[in-house]
Amino acid sequence: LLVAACGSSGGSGSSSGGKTVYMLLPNTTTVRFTTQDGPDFKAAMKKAMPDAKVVIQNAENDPQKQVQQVETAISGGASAIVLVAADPYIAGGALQKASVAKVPVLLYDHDARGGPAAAQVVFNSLSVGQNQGQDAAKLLAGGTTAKPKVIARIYGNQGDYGTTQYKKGQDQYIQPLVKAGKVKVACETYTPNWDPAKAQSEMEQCLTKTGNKIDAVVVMNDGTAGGAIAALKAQSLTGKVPVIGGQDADLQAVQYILLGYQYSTVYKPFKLQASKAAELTVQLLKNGKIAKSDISGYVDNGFMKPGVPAVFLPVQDLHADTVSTLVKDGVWTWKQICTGATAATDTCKKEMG
Amino acid sequence: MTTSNQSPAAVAATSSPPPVARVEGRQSRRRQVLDAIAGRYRFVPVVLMLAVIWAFFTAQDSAFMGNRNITNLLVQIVVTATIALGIVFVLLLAEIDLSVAANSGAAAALTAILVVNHSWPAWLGLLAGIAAGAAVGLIQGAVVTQFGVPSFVVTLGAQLMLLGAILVLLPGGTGQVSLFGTGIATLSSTYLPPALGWALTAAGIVAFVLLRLLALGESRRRGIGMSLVREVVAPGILVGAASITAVAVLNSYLGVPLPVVILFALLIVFSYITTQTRFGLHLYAVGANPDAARRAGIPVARAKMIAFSLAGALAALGGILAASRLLGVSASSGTGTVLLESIAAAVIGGTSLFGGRGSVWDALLGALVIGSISNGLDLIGAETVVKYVAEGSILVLAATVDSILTRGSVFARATK
Amino acid sequence: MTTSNQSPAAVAATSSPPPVARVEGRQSRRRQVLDAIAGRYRFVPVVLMLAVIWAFFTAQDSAFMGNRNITNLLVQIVVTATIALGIVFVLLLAEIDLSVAANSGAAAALTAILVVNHSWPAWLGLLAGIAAGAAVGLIQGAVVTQFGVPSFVVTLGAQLMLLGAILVLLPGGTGQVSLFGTGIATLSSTYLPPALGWALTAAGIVAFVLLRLLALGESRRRGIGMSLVREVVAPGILVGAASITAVAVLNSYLGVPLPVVILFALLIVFSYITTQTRFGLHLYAVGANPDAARRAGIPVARAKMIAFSLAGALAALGGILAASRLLGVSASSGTGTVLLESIAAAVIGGTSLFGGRGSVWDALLGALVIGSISNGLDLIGAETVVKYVAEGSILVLAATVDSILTRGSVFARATK
Amino acid sequence: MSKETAAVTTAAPLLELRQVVKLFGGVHALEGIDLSVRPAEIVAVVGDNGAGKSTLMKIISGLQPADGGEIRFDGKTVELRRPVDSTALGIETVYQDLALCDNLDTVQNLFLGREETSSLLRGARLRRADMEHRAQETIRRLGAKIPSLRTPVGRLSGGQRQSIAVCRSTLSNPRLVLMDEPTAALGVEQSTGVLDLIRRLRTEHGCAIVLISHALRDVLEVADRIVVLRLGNKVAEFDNSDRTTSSDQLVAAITGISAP
Amino acid sequence: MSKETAAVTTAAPLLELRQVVKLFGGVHALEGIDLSVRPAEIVAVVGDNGAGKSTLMKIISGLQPADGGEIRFDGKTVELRRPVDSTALGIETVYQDLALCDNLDTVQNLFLGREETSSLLRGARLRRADMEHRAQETIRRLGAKIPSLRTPVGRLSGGQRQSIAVCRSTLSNPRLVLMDEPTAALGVEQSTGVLDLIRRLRTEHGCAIVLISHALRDVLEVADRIVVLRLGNKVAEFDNSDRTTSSDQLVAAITGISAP
Ligand SMILES: Nc1ncnc2c1ncn2[C@@H]1O[C@H](COP(=O)(O)OP(=O)(O)OP(=O)(O)O)[C@@H](O)[C@H]1O
Ligand SMILES: Nc1ncnc2c1ncn2[C@@H]1O[C@H](COP(=O)(O)OP(=O)(O)OP(=O)(O)O)[C@@H](O)[C@H]1O
Ligand SMILES: [Mg+2]
Ligand SMILES: [Mg+2]
Repeated sequence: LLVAACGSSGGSGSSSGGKTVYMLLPNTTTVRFTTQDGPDFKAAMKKAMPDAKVVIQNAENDPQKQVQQVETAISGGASAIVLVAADPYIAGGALQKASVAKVPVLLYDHDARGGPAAAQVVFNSLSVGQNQGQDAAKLLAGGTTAKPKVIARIYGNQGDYGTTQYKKGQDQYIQPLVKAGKVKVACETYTPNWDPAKAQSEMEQCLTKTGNKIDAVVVMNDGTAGGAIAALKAQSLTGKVPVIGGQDADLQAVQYILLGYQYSTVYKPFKLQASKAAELTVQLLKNGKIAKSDISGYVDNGFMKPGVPAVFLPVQDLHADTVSTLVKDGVWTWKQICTGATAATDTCKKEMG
Repeated sequence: MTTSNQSPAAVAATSSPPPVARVEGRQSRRRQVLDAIAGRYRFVPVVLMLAVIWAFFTAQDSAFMGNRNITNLLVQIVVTATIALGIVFVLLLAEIDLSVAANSGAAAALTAILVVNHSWPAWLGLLAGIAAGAAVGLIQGAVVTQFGVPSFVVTLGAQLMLLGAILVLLPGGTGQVSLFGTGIATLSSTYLPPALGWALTAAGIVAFVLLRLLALGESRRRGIGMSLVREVVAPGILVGAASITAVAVLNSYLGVPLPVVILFALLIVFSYITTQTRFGLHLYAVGANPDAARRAGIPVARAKMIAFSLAGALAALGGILAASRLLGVSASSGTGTVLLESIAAAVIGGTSLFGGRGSVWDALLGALVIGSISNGLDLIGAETVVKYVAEGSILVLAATVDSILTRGSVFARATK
Repeated sequence: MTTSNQSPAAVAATSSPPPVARVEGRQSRRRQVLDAIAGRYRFVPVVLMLAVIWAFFTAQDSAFMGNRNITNLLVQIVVTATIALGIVFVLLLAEIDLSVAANSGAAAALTAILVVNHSWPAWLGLLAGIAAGAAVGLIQGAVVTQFGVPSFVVTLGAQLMLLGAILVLLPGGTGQVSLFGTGIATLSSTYLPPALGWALTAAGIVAFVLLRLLALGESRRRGIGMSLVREVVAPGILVGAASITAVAVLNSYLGVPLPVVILFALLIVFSYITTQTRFGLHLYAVGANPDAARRAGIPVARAKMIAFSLAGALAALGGILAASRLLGVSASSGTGTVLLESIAAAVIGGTSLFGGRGSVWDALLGALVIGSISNGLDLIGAETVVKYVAEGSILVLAATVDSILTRGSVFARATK
Repeated sequence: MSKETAAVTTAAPLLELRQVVKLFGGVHALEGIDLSVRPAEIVAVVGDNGAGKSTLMKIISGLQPADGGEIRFDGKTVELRRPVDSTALGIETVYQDLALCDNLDTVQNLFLGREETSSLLRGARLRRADMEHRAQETIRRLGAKIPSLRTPVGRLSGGQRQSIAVCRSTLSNPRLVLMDEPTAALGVEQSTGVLDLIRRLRTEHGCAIVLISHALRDVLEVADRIVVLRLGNKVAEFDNSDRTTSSDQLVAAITGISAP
Repeated sequence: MSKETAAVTTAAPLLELRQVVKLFGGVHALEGIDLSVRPAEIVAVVGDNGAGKSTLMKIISGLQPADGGEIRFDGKTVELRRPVDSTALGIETVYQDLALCDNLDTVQNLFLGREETSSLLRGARLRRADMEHRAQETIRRLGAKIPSLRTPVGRLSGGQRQSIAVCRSTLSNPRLVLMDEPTAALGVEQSTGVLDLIRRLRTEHGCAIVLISHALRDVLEVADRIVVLRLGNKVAEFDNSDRTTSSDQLVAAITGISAP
């Protein structure tokens, strides 16, 4: 019944007059894609081009499934594809498929290596890492060679494109400090599948090993940050040992930031990204290409020269004093944020009256 | 009580009274049909299910039955079907292989590195990958048979180790290998010219009919009556019609894709081996009763090791085909849903998890069911939740139908 | 040939000549020891393996054996052990449950939403979650028993549907629920006061010894000779020493963590049920030979449904404990390695995949093995590859030891 | 109760089968069988291989429900769809393929499904010692040779397993015992033990017995009535209460070669 | 070859067991058994339940290797560790628990492990028609009642299955056939068929037979020599070439009650 309802809403793209745009999401575990980007993009398209139909697919973390979805999009009569690569490293097949079928692809957020794309709307992954690194450098500035700051680094899934980029960005700021002897890395570990529960036990082990002598934790996203904070909580270290370097502005992370447990999260204004993507999609549908003026740079994807024409959007590094941005942008409401223990924070008291 | 206490003389044999005869006639016909469906004609309900799925999606979106989408569908299922084919072998022997997905990823990584970083010719890299997959399967088979360790555990452990191997294999800095422009990539972008497609089809049909005729002749010479229509004509028409339709559809788009040709070649070869040769028969014997097989002098351990090697080799081939489609390998190769889907395909197709029952064609049919659902749901733009629920329930439904059909037949599980 | 062709008179019974007697003596002692290890003392090799693992990691980093890390370890394994406990029940019945992880995620999501968004009291939310998990298990058990569908398929399908359910359950906008500061969170942050810990331990040991004495008394009254030392004194000392040591270690850090108390309470209750009651005996009978059990009037279907419900309820409890530890639920709850780890724990602990052999304590032992490896590798900061390979090989190794030990015993698989 | 019925030998039938039919695909295993067993009566069912004897027994024991016909027990029509249905009526069965749980020991197998337990208040514990004691008694009386009551039965010899299956059927004071070739794997002494047991069951407990056997000598010795099946049909029935039926008569009826 | 050996009845032993020992945990199943079988000789092994008969047979068939002692075949010491080892020597076995593949049909079970195939060049195909033809012949000669050769044997009755197992053992022109209670589940006619078969195997093919059975009448009728086991020991051996051994003698030796 559900299927029928979904399928009949727009009819087949190839036969009806309106154009169909497929948005292909990578997984269901990175909450923002299903809860924010998908609906936001759909809404933005509705505004920009009411007769266009948007179909959203999710590859459930399987690149193989994503190629299949590209193929299906093509036979379903897609006029454009907005692709969030399930695995940026092996998105080539999907891109080639679309290019052979002459369906323009707009890359969304994730890079996609190994094939042609019309454009990319992106928050630079490297700059996410750089932001996280900067935060860390700022907090760790007090370290000296005599009394270096001791940190734990919890990476993402080993072998992921993102993990590699974030690490590169973070290292640009952290490595010099390490070299100078001002910062000591006590533990570093990859977290299989970004599993928060794994991050938690990794953190517990690090605390055990060092006897709680940790000055800061540097992570790569909000999920693993949550795991680390749960481990710190058990040692009553929350608030004393800052967790630096989340990203995605997950609801729980925002709450932790207000509670003072998490230092920062890199916020990528999803709404902005979605509306920019919608804007470019409309250009693609109408003109088949994107205006030069919109392009602000290129992303090297190992295939296109000089790279995928890109619209770089600024990421924002959010701290306790700037989380209101999220409310302004409509990501979360204060009502959503100020639940449970968070309700008792000063910010919440002020906002909720 | 009617016939009791009579003299020691025999009572005349009872001729069954009318009401009983009626019951018999009705019941026995129904039972015979059920028996046939549980046995030789096990594919019928799966094909029916497939027909329902296709009809449903075609009604939703006519593009589903387009030449192009059919071509897509066939190409999409090749990887699952190839890996499921290997799974059928291990399931036939009442074993399981949970390492196939990781094995496919590792083999693809190996092939990619040999071809891209070490400049091996594509065919050699392909062979090396398949050989590596077979070797991994063989080792697992050896542990299973020599120490009697449950294959569930061995292959689960091997899966973890192979995931580690993928990380080791992939070049340190980048964690990926691109296959764009290599010979491996052409594997999945090649389509047969229409004429060649037709020629292969014709050859296949003729060979099929000849084989059937041969068997019929032998039986009749030995005085064993067999029906020409049931043994030769009907199957010949069925197989002929199905393959001619399929090739016509494919040819009207881009031609028969090379991966599809590979899959069918494998299916035909393994179908011959499992149904016509001694080794094939032994697989069924070992799967049903390894003890009896061993007493009959069948090398049980060898059969199992061969099955695991085949599963490994086919997983490797599947992985390489997947990489060829994705134009690269990375740490996510060998993860994802391919493991569960290929096992599910074999089971939905009709292969029993308890050994001794199944056919290599089950891999194809099951992969078609799963692939069609996934393809169709994508096409109509169903939500993720709908997909999860649809795939989960079709799986359970298919297995329920199977077990209701085979219930009470020798193919049923010992008991419920 | 020496005694052949004699007269039809009987030849005197041969008294076994000396050399044979020697062979017998040696062989039969070895065999008896092996038999004991395969049966009653199956836990011995697992405990030895655990000792080796602990020795290894302690040599690497002395913090491994610290009070704090032991506490960590015990808390870390609670989730796996709880879920594995449910798995033991389904494995005992020769079934499998692949839906436990997804079920745990769904139950945790339900509890979190009831407690956080609907302001239910924590205990009610907890009960609701467990009840939901049990209901899901019951439904699966019903499909398995009523239609005879292999549990592998049913639970695989259920897993997919439950993953869908998690997506539906989690509130649309946020996709996650924070449990920070709720009653659920306190579940995992509570430690018993030392005195209470000691009191419970003492009660447990006394109950254990009394039960054993009771059984001994009954037997002796019936004229069945049983050894006081072997049946009461030795086990009593063993159990007493182990639990006193453990509590002493935990108390010297923060006390006995509440989740650990819950786990042991469950283990003790289920241990009693499986070994002392009729229902428990029936589980073993059904697992070994469902047909014989059915003929003996045992409600096979009911036993299976109860086992699946237990697995579901325990999975739910495990999931809620995990969420309590992690302080939240999200779409990644119920994915990850928990499924494979809990099945692996049961198997490593010594529960057979083929039914009829195992003990609830296997869940604890197996989870300890897996947890110790993971804990130790994290502690020494091993790389991902090392973790994969170590976990994979320990799994295979443990199962190999098991099958070598049980080979030739009635507990072995029919054949290899 | 059993004492009473033991006295009444000419009473109404305990078990009555009317026109019972069983089909397996194309095979008509039973084509309309009538059979009646009176209380404390020993009825033997004989016939060639594949005649349908085991099928008949499985229908009465509820293992394979009939496809047609009627079954009456104690004069009432009964539905026997599962083994518990017949156990509830006091029907016990020794199956041709035994069906023991190899991982359980002799005591556990003997009492399987009817274990003795302490009251719920006292922990619902299995009364192992009591059961072991009773098991020893029963086995001793049958003269079976079981090395140890605590060995899993998977380790016992074919005959030892069969002895256990036979013992099992007598434990619950049954009203009717079905035995499918209970002595096939037994030694001389043990076979005699089973025949004695059958007589004792009848005389001491007033239990009726349906005995399936190929050992015609044994059959002629113990059976009050002998029913002959051939290819799913009842072809003859002999009153053997005076033990005068001859082996040749029986063989002729079984094989159908010489007319009776 | 078989024709030749058939003539030489006083030849050297075909099979010799010396001090064969088998232990199962604490149970001493066999405590040093000597046995010899000459070509074309029918040797019966009898004994109580649990005496060790099946164990002895499984040692000779290679299913459960001995723990001590020596086995000689054709005068040469042999290692029998797996069933193929004994099959390779021309030893065929009918096991007490039959061991058939329920999913395969009669023909497939009969020829299992020794299927006839066409040459590799011609596709290595199973010669189904030939095998079916031979199967029909063999079954007809034994007088077994199998409804259809194409039904999976899982559907056959106990006796039908036993007939198949017996047929199977004769197909490959064996030199020695071991039969563990081959008539336990058989009807009168089929039992006679098997006894005839045993005699024919000996006279027509010069095949030696080791027969385990509790049916002492049958044993006395066909066996040339009778070996008695008791609790894992050989307690007596009777020369029965003139068929004069009495049933009472045998029972006494088996039970060990009255001194011989
Ligand atoms: N696998 C085993 N493990 C332990 N003990 C065994 C095993 N197999 C047989 N035994 C024991 O060895 C002894 C001899 O068994 P065997 O099967 O040889 O007896 P048998 O003479 O064939 O008896 P039957 O006439 O009942 O078939 C028995 O006491 C039995 O319990
Ligand atoms: N499950 C089944 N499926 C199909 N046919 C069956 C099944 N069970 C029994 N039969 C057939 O029914 C007929 C009667 O079988 P049954 O087992 O009742 O014979 P029986 O008289 O007990 O023979 P035996 O003396 O050999 O034990 C046989 O021809 C057999 O092949
Ligand atoms: Mg029978
Ligand atoms: Mg025996």
